[in-house]
Amino acid sequence: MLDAGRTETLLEVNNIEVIYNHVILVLKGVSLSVPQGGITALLGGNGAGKTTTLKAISNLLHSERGEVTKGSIVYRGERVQDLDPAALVKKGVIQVMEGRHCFEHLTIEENLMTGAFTRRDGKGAVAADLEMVYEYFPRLKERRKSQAGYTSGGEQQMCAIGRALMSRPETILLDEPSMGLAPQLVEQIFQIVKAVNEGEGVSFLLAEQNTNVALRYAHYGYILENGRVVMDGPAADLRENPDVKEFYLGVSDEGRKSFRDVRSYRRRKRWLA
Amino acid sequence: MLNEIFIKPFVDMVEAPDFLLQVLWEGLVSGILYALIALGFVLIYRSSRIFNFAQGIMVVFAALTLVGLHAMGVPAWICVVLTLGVMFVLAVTIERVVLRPLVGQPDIILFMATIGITLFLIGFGEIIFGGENKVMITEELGIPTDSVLLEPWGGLLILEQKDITAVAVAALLVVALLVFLNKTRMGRAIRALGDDHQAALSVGISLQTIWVLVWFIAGIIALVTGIAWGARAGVSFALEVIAYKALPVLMLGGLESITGAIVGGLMIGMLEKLFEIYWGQPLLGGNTETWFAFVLALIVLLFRPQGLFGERIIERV
Amino acid sequence: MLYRTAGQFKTSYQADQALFPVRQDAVLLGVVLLFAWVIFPLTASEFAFQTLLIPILIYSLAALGLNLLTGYAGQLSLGTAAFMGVGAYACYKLVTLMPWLNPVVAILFSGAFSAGVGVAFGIPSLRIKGFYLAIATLAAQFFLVWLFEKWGWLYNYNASGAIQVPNLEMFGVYVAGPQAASVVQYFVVLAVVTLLTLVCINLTRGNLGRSWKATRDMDIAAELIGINLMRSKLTAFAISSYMVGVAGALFVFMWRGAAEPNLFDIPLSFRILFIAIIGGLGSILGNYLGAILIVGLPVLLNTLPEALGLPISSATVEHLNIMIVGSLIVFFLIIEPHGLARLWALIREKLIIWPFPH
Amino acid sequence: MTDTQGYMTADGRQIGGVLMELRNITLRFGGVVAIKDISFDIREGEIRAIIGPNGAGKSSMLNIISGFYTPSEGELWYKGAKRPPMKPYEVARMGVARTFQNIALFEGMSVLDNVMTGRLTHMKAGIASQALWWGKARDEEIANREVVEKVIDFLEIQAIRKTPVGRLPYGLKKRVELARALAADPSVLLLDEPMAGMNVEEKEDMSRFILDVNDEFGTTIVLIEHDMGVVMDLSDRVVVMDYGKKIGDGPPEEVRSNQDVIDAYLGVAH
Amino acid sequence: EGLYTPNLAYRTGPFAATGIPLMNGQADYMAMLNARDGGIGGVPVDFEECETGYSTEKGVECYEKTKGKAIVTQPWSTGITLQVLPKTNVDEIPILAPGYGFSPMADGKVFQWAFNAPLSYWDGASIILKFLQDQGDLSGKKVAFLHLDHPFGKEPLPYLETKAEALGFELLPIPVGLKEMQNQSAQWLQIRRERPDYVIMWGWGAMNAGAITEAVKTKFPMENMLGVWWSGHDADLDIVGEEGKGYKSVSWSFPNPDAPVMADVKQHVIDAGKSQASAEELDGVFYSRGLVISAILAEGIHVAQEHFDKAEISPSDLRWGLENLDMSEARLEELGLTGMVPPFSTSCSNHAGHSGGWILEWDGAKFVKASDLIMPDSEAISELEVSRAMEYAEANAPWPVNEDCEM
Ligand SMILES: Nc1ncnc2c1ncn2[C@@H]1O[C@H](COP(=O)(O)OP(=O)(O)OP(=O)(O)O)[C@@H](O)[C@H]1O
Ligand SMILES: Nc1ncnc2c1ncn2[C@@H]1O[C@H](COP(=O)(O)OP(=O)(O)OP(=O)(O)O)[C@@H](O)[C@H]1O
Ligand SMILES: [Mg+2]
Ligand SMILES: [Mg+2]
Repeated sequence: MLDAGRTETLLEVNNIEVIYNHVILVLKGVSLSVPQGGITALLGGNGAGKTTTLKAISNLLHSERGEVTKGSIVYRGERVQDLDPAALVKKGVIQVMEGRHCFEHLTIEENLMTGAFTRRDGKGAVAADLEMVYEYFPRLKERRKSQAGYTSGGEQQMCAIGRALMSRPETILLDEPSMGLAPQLVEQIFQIVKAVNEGEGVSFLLAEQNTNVALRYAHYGYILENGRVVMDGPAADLRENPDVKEFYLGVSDEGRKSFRDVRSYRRRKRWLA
Repeated sequence: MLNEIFIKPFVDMVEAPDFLLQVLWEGLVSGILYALIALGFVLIYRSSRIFNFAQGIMVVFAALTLVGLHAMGVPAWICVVLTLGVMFVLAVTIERVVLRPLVGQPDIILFMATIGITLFLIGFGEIIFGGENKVMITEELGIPTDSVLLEPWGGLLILEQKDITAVAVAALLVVALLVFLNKTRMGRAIRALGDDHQAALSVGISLQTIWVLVWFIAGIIALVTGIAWGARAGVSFALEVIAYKALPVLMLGGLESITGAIVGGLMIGMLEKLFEIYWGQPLLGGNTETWFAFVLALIVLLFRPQGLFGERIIERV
Repeated sequence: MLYRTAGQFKTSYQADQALFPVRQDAVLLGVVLLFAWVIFPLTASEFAFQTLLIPILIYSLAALGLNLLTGYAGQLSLGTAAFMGVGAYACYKLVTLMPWLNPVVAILFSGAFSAGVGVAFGIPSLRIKGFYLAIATLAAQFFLVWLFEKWGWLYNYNASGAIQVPNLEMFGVYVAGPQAASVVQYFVVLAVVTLLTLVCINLTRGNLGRSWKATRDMDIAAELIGINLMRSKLTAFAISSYMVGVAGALFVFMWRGAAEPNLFDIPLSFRILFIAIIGGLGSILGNYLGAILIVGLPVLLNTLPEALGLPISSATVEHLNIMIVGSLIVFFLIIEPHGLARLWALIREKLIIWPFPH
Repeated sequence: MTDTQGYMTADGRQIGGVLMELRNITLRFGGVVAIKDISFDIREGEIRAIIGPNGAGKSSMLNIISGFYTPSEGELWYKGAKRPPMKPYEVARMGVARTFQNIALFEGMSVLDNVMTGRLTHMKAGIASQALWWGKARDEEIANREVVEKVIDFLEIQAIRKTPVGRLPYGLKKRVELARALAADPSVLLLDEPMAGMNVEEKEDMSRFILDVNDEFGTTIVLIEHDMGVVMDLSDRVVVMDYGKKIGDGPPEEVRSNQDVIDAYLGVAH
Repeated sequence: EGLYTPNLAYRTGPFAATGIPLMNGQADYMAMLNARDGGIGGVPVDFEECETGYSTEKGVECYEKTKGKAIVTQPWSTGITLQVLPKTNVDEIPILAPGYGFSPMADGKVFQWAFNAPLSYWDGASIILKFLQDQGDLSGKKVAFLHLDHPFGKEPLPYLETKAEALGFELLPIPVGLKEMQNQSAQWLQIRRERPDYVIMWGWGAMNAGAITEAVKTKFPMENMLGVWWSGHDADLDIVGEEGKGYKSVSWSFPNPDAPVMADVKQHVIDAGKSQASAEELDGVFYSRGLVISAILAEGIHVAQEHFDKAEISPSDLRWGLENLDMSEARLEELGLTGMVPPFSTSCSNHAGHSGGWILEWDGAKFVKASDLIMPDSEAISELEVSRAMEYAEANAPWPVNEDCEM
């Protein structure tokens, strides 16, 4: 197991502030760092700002009328927040967006091939990687000729991850990979994340709602609330933290509560109103 | 009345087959020219979902630049190269000044922006080139200008060599574009961009490069179109209105489809000419070409809402 | 802290649904109305009436009509001018066939014809969407203009093929035709436009408006939650075309005095689309702001070189004008794609939180 | 299966007779068979879950119920009568409301307006009345607004009433969508993955709303969900689909121990 | 101050090609007067242009903008003329529309404020028909009338229709839409099918070039094609050059490089660098027509100044002046316009003058005169004029007419 202290830091986000549309302040000073070769989880409730953080890193905020107004984002010691997204991909940082975003009218295989757009290492290498992706996701191989728009949610998620892998990234920013996937598939996708992480040495920054799975696979975690990091620590520690247990894992001292019982009680957060 | 509508036109067609052929040929030639403009539209639409209204004025602009340079004494072929240079600069400028700040906006906003570009280019062009009619430098470019006279069934069929050239060039262009879009890395990126440009950005496709490229190709197409049209009717700003003709062609063929642009162009070119000659002029007072294409496209769309060759609209919840 | 909304609480839903829940807005509107109804009529010159006030109002109404369809119901239309034409020709036929008809009634009634035609060309919208739908309205655009040209009955077989507004009286005052005074025409236009604007505001904030907006934002979902898309789209076409048709009748009868078919050709459609988009799709106020900009700008640009004493030939001025209008369209789209109305809303939002950032 | 007798749930709620019955439904898209000969029923007042791996055809099944897809074969019985082919809006008017897997809110409208659209089926004022904002239209507007405000209170989204939904985070959007569906006062509520992308706390909130609706208004609920915890705890009966086929149907405990279901879906026993 | 005679010019838009030389000619003549004589009667002429782009809408705007100070309005398009016509009646400003506008405007009793000297479109149509009759009997012949589908293009139709009946030829109107100006293949296919003996063209702007190239392409005999004076633009024919040989156009103006006025213009305007005109334009038909148009206006001003014995005249003074033009050979000689325009005179009832015109022919490089002066068939025309003018006045009642005019 890796931990943040001993390895080189790949990506560092220092105290960034993000404003949408000139008026909506969403991130109020978020700092985090992603170590090389690790899986770092970014946890938090709805609207906490996970997606915004990832987009700020990959410079995709611009087309949503958002901007980073304070702080800095540093990748391998270099300030990257003014680069365009393509340049960042060339540097090895690629994002898998929330909600999959496959190219509907392209076939699965064409979708995967677009992932290799920035690569210059020849057809052979790309073809080899395509095979590798198919190995990780045999289901995609079956559906390679189908238009992505007509495949199911799970297949689209695989396609999106596969597409990112095709760029031979160093770091993948993965936004809610488990959303809408069947339990078996969630497990499977995280297994693949782990395999890619260990096999190809790719680092992950992973935004997740599904804290349970995320903390099982991640090495380190940050918890974001209302645009601020409220807690961070090694995943194992977080898993044991009573607050995290209560609010994010849904287990309290008495064990897991049935969802049927929610009518009679209500959790109240202790930190931040 | 029924006779006039359903029988007489066909009798006329059969009685003067050479004339019918001439009508079809004229239709074919204008169809090709519509299709050329439509091609420019398709390319840009595919890569950005921008409905580029400025394609028409780009045609005028390219043709005027070519003729204007030649009037300054530059040899014809160098003019072509220089004009391409100008179109490239235009593409870069449009990308920088207009498209980049508008990334991610709704389609209709981008559409409006292209109308803004159109207005700008009209004003700019008139200041630079003046409003006079100009003659296309057809001969100087080595395009044959004679006409071929054929005599089918003892009648007369006039084919102009420059029209034949236009048809050939258009065919070539289409093949090249089809290969480019479907078989190359750039082509795939162009199509991806059209589907979801956030996602395209996220995988490292550079909007800027692709947009410049695409607008430049559209500029090349505009130049070819400008030469072909200009050779027929002279070069002036009045040419701009043919852009409207490209709209039904596009929609009939399907906004994303190169094949659609060609098939749509030919269909519209020939059918509107047939309709005008055999029905419009005798029965409706003529000038039906102003609307026929639109109505035809509308009828086709009622049966195929994405046009003949357009991509199926994916609707899921 | 001009724009303080704090302290203005609503105690009933009715109050919450009032037209202007924020007091400052109501005051502002009052000032605008005062200018429109009292100050302008007293002070404006003939030139101001003819090149600014009257056209701005008429264009606003046309844009408002288009906005109902495109901005609220999400159906792109490039055929506005043709529907204006239907209104104008209908009004012409009405007043020439029935000279006793009150001109304002004739104008309001002529919108009904345009509504009918609008519905007919709106039917394809049930199947065709997005840019493809533009083809239906373009077909209307080109077909109708052709029809205005070819169908002699429409223009009473005038040799020129143009329609000429006769002198029309109402309560002993000429309201249309060459004898009518500009100020009278201004009041007629203002009254009609005010009335119809009020109707549009009501429609868009009510049930129908919500079903339009739902159709616009996501038509499949709209249908799945119980909106009859056919009804929603066709009413949008009908009401939008009605407004546009009335605007067309006003355009010819209260302003231009005559019209040839060409007038209703596509450049006019685009012009109105500009107004609606620059003003802000899905906004009522925007149409006015857009019209002021698009109508006022060329007038300003035309008088500017003269005022500055620049010796530029009128043709160059015209070319520069087109260039500037084109650039400004792009410029405004870039600074605020949702139009002037949104820009105003943003300013308001900033004023509300001013002087505290965020 | 067509009995009118209900049954009693473990926690003591009385479930009524069959409200809706799907008989031998098959759905094809070109060559793809999305649903293959599936039959099941939905009883009045029950919470019926549909689970299955991705691409199994769950959403398609909801789409059939709400009239968006017409089944290639098979029949749908509703309140004891065979339902003829219908437009989705007609189905909605019969009291079927739903939420969507990929949020389908009207992004350009405020939360309040979005929820108000849910009441559209209950508003009858004519165009003239609306245009003048007088008489029926105004009364209706106020009456329905009251209903909507209740729903808003119920779902605890008062604070965002006037916010445009485009700006809301995912979880809140889901809640607004539920509000819109509830505003219609439906007799059947179809929920397509209402808790996707939520953390435990938010899922609990959502669960509470679902249970409350079911309990207080007796609304029948059809629920698609991937979180087994939620499905097992909330639902009365579960249909399991895999590749368009039904592989299980019954109370949660029974389904959970079904080997087919474990193989196809759960992976490990939960 | 000076005499404010604004011109609603169109140097832009689809018709700019034909507009530019005309506007240049007009402006240069006035500039010449200002430079040579210090204006007219000692008062400088303020010949401001207001750009319309041939758009009726812009034209009306220009009219409104200029009418406050203007003593005349020159609308420069039939569409604009039709729209400002009723307004001028109320504003009491004369419209000067030389050789265009609404043909019945020639009836000065009804259209007190409108002038279309030296002749109307109906005169033009009549001259063409007379020329054709000289070539042989028209009865049983087929005459295609290729025209712009626009008020301008339709203007001669009533006259042609009456004459077709009277002379026994078949009239075949072929409209060209504004959008088809550049692509007239359908129209020319129709001409090929119908095989008319003659084609009369009422074209404008880009339509001319389009028609002439199509005619050459379809091998229509050029000598059987005749155009109105606006279809006789040198630049349009340059496109086909030699192949256009034989094409004819009626004209009421003719370039005469040797006329004294040309020398004056050269000296005072061109050489002084005050002109926008290019060198090759100066010898063209349109430039010289522009000069003639301004000369007519200047003469009207001059006559009014003499009559009212004041230099700063009002719009209604100018109206009197324009009603009492006497452009006799002698007067034209005096003005230095020898051979550039036929002699004509106006009166309160005759606002056109019905001057007559020449048929010009393209010789492959320029237009040359192909006929002597041909006079229009005034009888038939005035009959039609009176009836159409009455119709117009009725439709626009109350329409003030000139009760004082006895002629
Ligand atoms: N384009 C935008 N314009 C305005 N506000 C936005 C925009 N995108 C996001 N926001 C706001 O920013 C906040 C953070 O959103 P973000 O999408 O980053 O949250 P998240 O943590 O990813 O939530 P979720 O788990 O629901 O995806 C939310 O309150 C949201 O309303
Ligand atoms: N409109 C359509 N056209 C073609 N195929 C479709 C269409 N809708 C669904 N499908 C196909 O039907 C199958 C079932 O899709 P459906 O969306 O119902 O799955 P699901 O069970 O809801 O999966 P998920 O859990 O991923 O949402 C998929 O293979 C999908 O590709
Ligand atoms: Mg997110
Ligand atoms: Mg689903």
